[in-house]
Amino acid sequence: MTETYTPGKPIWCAGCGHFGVQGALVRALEKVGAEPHETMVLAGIGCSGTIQNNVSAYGYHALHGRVLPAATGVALANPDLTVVAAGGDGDGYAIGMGHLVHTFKRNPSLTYIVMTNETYGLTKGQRSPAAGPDPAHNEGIDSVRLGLSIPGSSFIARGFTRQAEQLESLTVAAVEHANAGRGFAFLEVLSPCVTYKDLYPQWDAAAYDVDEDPAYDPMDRAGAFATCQRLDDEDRIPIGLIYTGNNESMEARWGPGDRRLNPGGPDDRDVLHGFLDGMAS
Amino acid sequence: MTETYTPGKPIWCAGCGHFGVQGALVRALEKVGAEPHETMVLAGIGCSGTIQNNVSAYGYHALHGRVLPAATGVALANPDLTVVAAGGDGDGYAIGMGHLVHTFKRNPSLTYIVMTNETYGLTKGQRSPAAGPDPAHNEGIDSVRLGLSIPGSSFIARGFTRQAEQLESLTVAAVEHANAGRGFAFLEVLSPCVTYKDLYPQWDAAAYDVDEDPAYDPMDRAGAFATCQRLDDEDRIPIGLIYTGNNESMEARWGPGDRRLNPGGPDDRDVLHGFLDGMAS
Amino acid sequence: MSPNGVTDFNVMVAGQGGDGSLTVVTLVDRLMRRHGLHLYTSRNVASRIKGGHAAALLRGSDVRRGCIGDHLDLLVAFDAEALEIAGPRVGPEGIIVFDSSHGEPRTEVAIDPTVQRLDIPFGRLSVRDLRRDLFKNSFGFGVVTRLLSVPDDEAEDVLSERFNRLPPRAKAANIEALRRGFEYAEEHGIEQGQGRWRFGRAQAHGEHILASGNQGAAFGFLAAGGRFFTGYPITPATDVLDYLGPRINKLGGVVVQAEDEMSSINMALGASMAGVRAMTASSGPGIALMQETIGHLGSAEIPLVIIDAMRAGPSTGMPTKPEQSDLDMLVFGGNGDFPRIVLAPTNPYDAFEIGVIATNVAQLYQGPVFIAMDQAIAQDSVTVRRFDVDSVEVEPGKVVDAETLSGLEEYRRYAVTADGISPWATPGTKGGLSLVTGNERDEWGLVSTEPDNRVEQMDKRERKVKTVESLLPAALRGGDPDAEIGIVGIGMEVGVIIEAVERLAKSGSSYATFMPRTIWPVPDETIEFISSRRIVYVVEHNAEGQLKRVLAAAGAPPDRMHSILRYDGVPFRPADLVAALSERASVA
Amino acid sequence: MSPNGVTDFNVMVAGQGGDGSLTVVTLVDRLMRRHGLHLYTSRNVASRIKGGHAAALLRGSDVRRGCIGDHLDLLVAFDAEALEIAGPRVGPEGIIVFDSSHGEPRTEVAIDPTVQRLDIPFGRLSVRDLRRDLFKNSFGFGVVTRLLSVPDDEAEDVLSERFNRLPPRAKAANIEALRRGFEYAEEHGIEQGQGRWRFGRAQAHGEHILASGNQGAAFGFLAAGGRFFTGYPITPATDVLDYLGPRINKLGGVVVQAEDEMSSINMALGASMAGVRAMTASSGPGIALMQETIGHLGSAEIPLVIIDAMRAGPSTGMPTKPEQSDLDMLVFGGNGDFPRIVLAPTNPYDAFEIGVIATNVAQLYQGPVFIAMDQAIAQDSVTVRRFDVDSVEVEPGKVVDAETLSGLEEYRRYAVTADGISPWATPGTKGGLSLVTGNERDEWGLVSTEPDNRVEQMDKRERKVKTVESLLPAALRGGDPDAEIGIVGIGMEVGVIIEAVERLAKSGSSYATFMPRTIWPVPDETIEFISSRRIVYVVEHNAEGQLKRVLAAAGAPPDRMHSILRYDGVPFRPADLVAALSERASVA
Ligand SMILES: Cc1ncc(C[n+]2csc(CCOP(=O)(O)OP(=O)(O)O)c2C)c(N)n1
Ligand SMILES: Cc1ncc(C[n+]2csc(CCOP(=O)(O)OP(=O)(O)O)c2C)c(N)n1
Ligand code: SF4
Ligand code: SF4
Ligand SMILES: [Mg+2]
Ligand SMILES: [Mg+2]
Repeated sequence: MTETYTPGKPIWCAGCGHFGVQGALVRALEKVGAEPHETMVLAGIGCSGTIQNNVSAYGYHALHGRVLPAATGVALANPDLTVVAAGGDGDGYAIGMGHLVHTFKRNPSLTYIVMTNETYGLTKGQRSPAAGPDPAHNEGIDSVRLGLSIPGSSFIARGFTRQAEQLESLTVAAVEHANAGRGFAFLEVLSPCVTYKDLYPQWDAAAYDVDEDPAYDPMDRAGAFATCQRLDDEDRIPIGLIYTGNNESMEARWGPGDRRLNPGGPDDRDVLHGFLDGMAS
Repeated sequence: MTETYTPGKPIWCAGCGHFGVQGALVRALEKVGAEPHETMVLAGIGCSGTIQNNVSAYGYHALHGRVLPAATGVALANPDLTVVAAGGDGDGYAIGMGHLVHTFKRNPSLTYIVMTNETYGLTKGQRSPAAGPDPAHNEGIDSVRLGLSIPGSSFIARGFTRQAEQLESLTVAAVEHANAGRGFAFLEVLSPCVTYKDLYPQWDAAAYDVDEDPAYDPMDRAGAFATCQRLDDEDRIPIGLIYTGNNESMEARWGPGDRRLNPGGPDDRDVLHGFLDGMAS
Repeated sequence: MSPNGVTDFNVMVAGQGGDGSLTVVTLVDRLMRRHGLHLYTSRNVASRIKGGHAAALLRGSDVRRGCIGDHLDLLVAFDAEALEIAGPRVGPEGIIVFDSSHGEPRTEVAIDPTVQRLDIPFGRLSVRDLRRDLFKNSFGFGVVTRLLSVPDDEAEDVLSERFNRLPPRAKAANIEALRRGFEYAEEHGIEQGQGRWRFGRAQAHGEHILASGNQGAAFGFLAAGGRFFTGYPITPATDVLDYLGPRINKLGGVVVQAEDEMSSINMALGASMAGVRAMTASSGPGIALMQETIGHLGSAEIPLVIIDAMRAGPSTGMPTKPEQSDLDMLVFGGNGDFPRIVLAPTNPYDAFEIGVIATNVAQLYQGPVFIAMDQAIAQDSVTVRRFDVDSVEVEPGKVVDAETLSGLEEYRRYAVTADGISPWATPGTKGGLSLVTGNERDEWGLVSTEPDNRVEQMDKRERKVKTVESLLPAALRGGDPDAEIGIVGIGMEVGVIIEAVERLAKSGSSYATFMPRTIWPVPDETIEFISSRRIVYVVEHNAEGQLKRVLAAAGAPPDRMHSILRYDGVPFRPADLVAALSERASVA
Repeated sequence: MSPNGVTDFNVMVAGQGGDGSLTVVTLVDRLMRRHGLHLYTSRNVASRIKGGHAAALLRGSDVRRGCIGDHLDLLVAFDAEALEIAGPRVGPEGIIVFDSSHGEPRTEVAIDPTVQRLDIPFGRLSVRDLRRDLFKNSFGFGVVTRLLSVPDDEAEDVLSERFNRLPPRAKAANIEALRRGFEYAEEHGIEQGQGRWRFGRAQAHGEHILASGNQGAAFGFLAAGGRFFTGYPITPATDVLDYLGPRINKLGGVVVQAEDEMSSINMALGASMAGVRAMTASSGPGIALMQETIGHLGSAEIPLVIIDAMRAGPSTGMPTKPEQSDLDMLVFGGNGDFPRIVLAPTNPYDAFEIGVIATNVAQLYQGPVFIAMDQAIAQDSVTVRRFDVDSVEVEPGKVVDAETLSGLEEYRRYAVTADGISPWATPGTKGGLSLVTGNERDEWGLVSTEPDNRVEQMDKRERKVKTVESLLPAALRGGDPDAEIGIVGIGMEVGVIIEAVERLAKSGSSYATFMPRTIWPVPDETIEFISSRRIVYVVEHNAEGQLKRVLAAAGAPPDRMHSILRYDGVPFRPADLVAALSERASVA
């Protein structure tokens, strides 16, 4: 075997939620049978943005906030890959917010895992946009409701590192959604930063598992929104599969997703000559 | 009187919806008694982004997509001003999307009028993010539902240039919300581009006026979302006052909004010496 | 022009933007192509949809020209503003056809006394007789063809061809309008076949196409295997999106209109990293927004072609006006030191060739390659040889496949190699797992700040530009190679320099011309050219002399270089340059 | 050092990041300040929260120094990696205190034979006796104070002061740990007051503070009336946000943490346009994202101060390492030609002064002013004179109020004036309605592409930089002004150059030094300095010689300038520069 890089050891603080996210991802990739060389893990910048170093897959460390456009490019370029984008809530909800909304809209078939800890871990503890209200700040952004508000979205879930089994099955469901060509699988994970903002106690109390609620219907967008809103009013946070729907994926709209976009098809030159004929003087 | 610039004549195509937006704005500013010199109109880039040239007020032509951060800076710097940001749907929902979400979140007291025409008028007719689905594209972004999904939002309305009276009263309500220091007043206006995408007929048919619906409650966020969603499923578009609530505004959180942030208060130097004492060696 | 035939003819049609008046130009254009003339066409519009002065310029000439000529021979002015602005540009013995429907200019217009002016109320008559203002164009064309001594039936033929796809009713109305034009000409004493000018016999020029630089570069990208394009609309780069949008899917490729320029370039980056040749295009403001990612491409070693169709800056500037004022940003923008290549086509054919080179070189050296075109090169349409697509080679670069990998003992994405280029396995390839990052890294792709490793990686990246240097396009040269005075210019200056120096040579002044197509890294030949002259005039469209500055930064002797600058949004005409050079010669 | 007292002392404490070991340094720091030494402190950390080699460096000296010295006198190494990395840097007669709790280095470490090594298992003993690893720091401090011949009660005093705010229990435990340190020193034969080193008598140096460049610039901004700051966290610029965050509101100002750098700079722009002095700060990647807006500030004529705390690039690069590789971008980035000013402080006091100048000059000339600091200048803390806030003047610039306006016949926001600066009415001012835009515009602010107007507006904008040029900070000069060899360097190179040239002078080699504080526009004095030497060495922390390139672009003779470069993320020490210069002297 060719020697390539060996997945590294995480550099996170002991107890960091991100370990849990990584564990779930590694197990999920195995479960869905994604071959390492046919998998690409793209990460943002932040503590969370080192996950790609620890997973056996092609890895890419994007610019801060740009992981989704890059992942979209990869997914469109090679639809055979299992494409997993991952990053922090600063990366995804601050500088990356515009891309998040547009990725929901475009619905490319890839998985996006956001490790939310309400803080910027790597830059030492500033507030992230997900951070809740305090005397000097308005309420935080709720990416789940945001995702529900985009008519093109197709898969929205939230896990919690404390609930490892559920997290793993949500990760599996997300990757399967994307790999089935059904579009953008968005998974937010509550992943506490034990160094700057240990939310384990708070989230332990607040988490509400919609998967356990037989009355909850993840195919009902407006119902999902109402539930999220009600829970929020009660200071609770819904976790589980929030929504799944059937919007057409971006690659599907671009035609058969079964080939790599490489040049050299036998007719390429003829097609090019055709273009020139149209410009003839 | 000092001669300053004279508001120019619009350069829009005859029949462009933007005329209607301007008319409503001019009348609304008059109605709320905003003095021209105490008013600032900031615009994006696009056909829509020339409105500031035609209104008697301080005018600013922002960079493409950056009108909201600039307007937030103005509003924080001088809370006495009536601050109106305006722009197109390309400007606001494509390149400006991240800022829109964060302005909803921060809730600064200013008005934002988006002239939605589902197209990029100035660059000659490309699709805007608000454009609805077609065989090659997924559904468009619905900024009203997006606004509802941000927990910090405080005022969301949609007008239609065909309904001039309602548009004017919505504009008045928006400016009053902002001027009362209640936060970010978001007003989307359906403002057709007659040259590249004349949606008058379609929108005439689709508009559904929630103001006329006695059962509709603009204080109920989840209810508003459900109504918008239901109407969308019926290919209808809600117009009117969609939502209004009572989140604290950004300036309010920054303390008394009654002074301009200028240096020279008598104690400034003492305060500075205090900082130095803290660094003393 | 010779009495026997038009050999160099400049015509402008001007009016308010968006009223369709510019279609007259496309008619004259067809006429000239029929007669085998080379064309150079340019538009001059305000950045707004309707209204605002708009003009279309057309030059037909028997030798290929790279710019519009000094004077107009014929001006068709559809309103008073057009007459005010363009009237003074009509040369001796020229003709102005003026649509007098809406009155005279408000100010005195300085028009050459030998110019003849025909006042015809096209607009009014069109509305009166044909019910639509729009028909004034075909009406005007009728007068113009008479002035050009074109037989009426040929004129009708050209018109029919052009309006082929119109409903019969509309087509008939246009022909009716054309005939009204003939009548009106007749009334003004211009008989069929007896106009002021006359075309020569059509000559065979080989296979030609009419293309702009934007189209040339886009086509070159496709020919060299480009299959993924992202863009965000912006003048004057939108053409690339427009050109590729309906075409790339026929080659199995993808075009995405992104939500902004950061998304645009990062999607392209993603596709490229996945092994598909990718490109994006924008203009100054958008390229400015891409700066962080451009450095990232340089750092992480990801190929990408980036078109910058340059408009007048700074900031939003003058979106429809040409300038060469992004050079500094292209060469020096972005944080940190990283390799990049900046190429500058001199005409649409060149844009095609450079599109090919850029796509291949990006792939070969694994980094960003810019194609810098001022708005004139990007948008002016010119008759050029049919692009030689058959001779294009698609360079694979150092991409390694699973088979090759299985024979290797180890694979390091950022292996330090003698040529600075590391073998590259794209995702999906068995045996090539790799880490790609914009942090400094070791050969495996793991983040590292170890000082020695850092230096090795930096040096490796700088080295690889040298490796591909020989593939970068050489400068064009002209004039007298032994002259002690040199002229340097790129893009839109090239056509002007060639023509000006041709004229100056006739009057006994000789200059050596040097027109770089590779801006950065500055090739040795550029430094040598400058170092071996007494004086070098660097002709540029910007205020600070950016090209001169780039050359000085690369070591060209600053005291030999003198700037000839223009930054008012207007191209040089050959006479401008002749004047500027003559003036300097008299001072020197 | 002299036997009577420490006059120049370098100490490093190193271990794993985040385990609190660096607090030892703050203790030694207090000790040295008590004894009147000037301090220079620097941190060397990995860009990660915990783990990774981290070191704190401290230099105490009786004359002010602008860098860390060549060799360490004392190394406190809390683990084997620290010993491996820093051991070789301990100079002759130095001492290493090694925490032997976790074993020996795995590789051979080359340590000077005259260095004494004390192995003490601080960590293990702290856990055993005091239940927490953390106490190893106070433990270590006990040993260190004995080595420095500090009386035990003084050491205890310093410790108490430092831990004043700890709960009594924790404080007592630290004191206990300190005493264990004394005991351990005793066991190793180091009696109280009998250490290797000894401080001299405290001298009065006037009022001093300990500050970094980031703090200096932030304070200067406040002092000059800055009241609006926006930032987005990024190493090494976050300090500015951290410094201003809790302070600006005491002056009625506002700090906003934005969602990204585009928002950050555009909010600041908005506040500035509304008449409030504003600033933003970032590092390379963030400044790259701001490029479009920076050109817009230049075009639309809006004042803004922008701090670039430069880290090693390209791209994400090495976030905690110093570099001077954004100079090209600051000087040449952004689309189009627009005026800008780039200043570069040489120490924290200078940063304060330049913070004041930048804030005033931005207001005066209505455009962007950069404060460029490499990470070392930005973050290293140095004892400097107390900032002279009382002498700061707040320049109003050409802001016009309603009263003035009422006396004017007309008000044009972009009036073409002799000095290039237009009167400016901020929104809210009666009589001053205006249009501000990044399009080219006429004097009234209305979009215009009219060629003559364009040239007037461009020239006006270029002109106004000249108007404020005399207010920009002059270079520092040193060495022998008549020497034919010159040395040029900015930022972190300055302290090193001064010390190196001082030493070289002692050995008979004389150099003239020139340390610019105004980078752009390049002042005449800079060109003159270079032009009047035979050779000029330009010392820089980047790979491509960016400063040299900027100077060449501005007309400095390229053949006289030679680069001395470093880009491995490590600062020069004076000895490095002495060696580099001596080597070149022997070749020259
Ligand atoms: C353009 C840019 N701006 C700022 C930064 C600095 N930066 C690095 S990580 C980070 C935030 C990380 O927060 P988050 O994404 O929540 O990840 P976490 O560390 O919490 O896992 C920031 C702002 C950067 N690298 N690039
Ligand atoms: C950074 C940047 N990218 C692109 C452009 C080009 N541009 C000008 S207007 C516009 C879109 C306008 O669309 P919209 O905001 O919907 O306004 P409309 O013309 O439809 O009123 C674009 C993309 C620009 N000016 N700046
Ligand atoms: S700082 Fe917080 S987010 Fe970062 S590794 Fe430590 S616990 Fe995790
Ligand atoms: S192009 Fe469309 S949006 Fe622009 S002015 Fe014309 S109608 Fe209005
Ligand atoms: Mg986070
Ligand atoms: Mg629009």
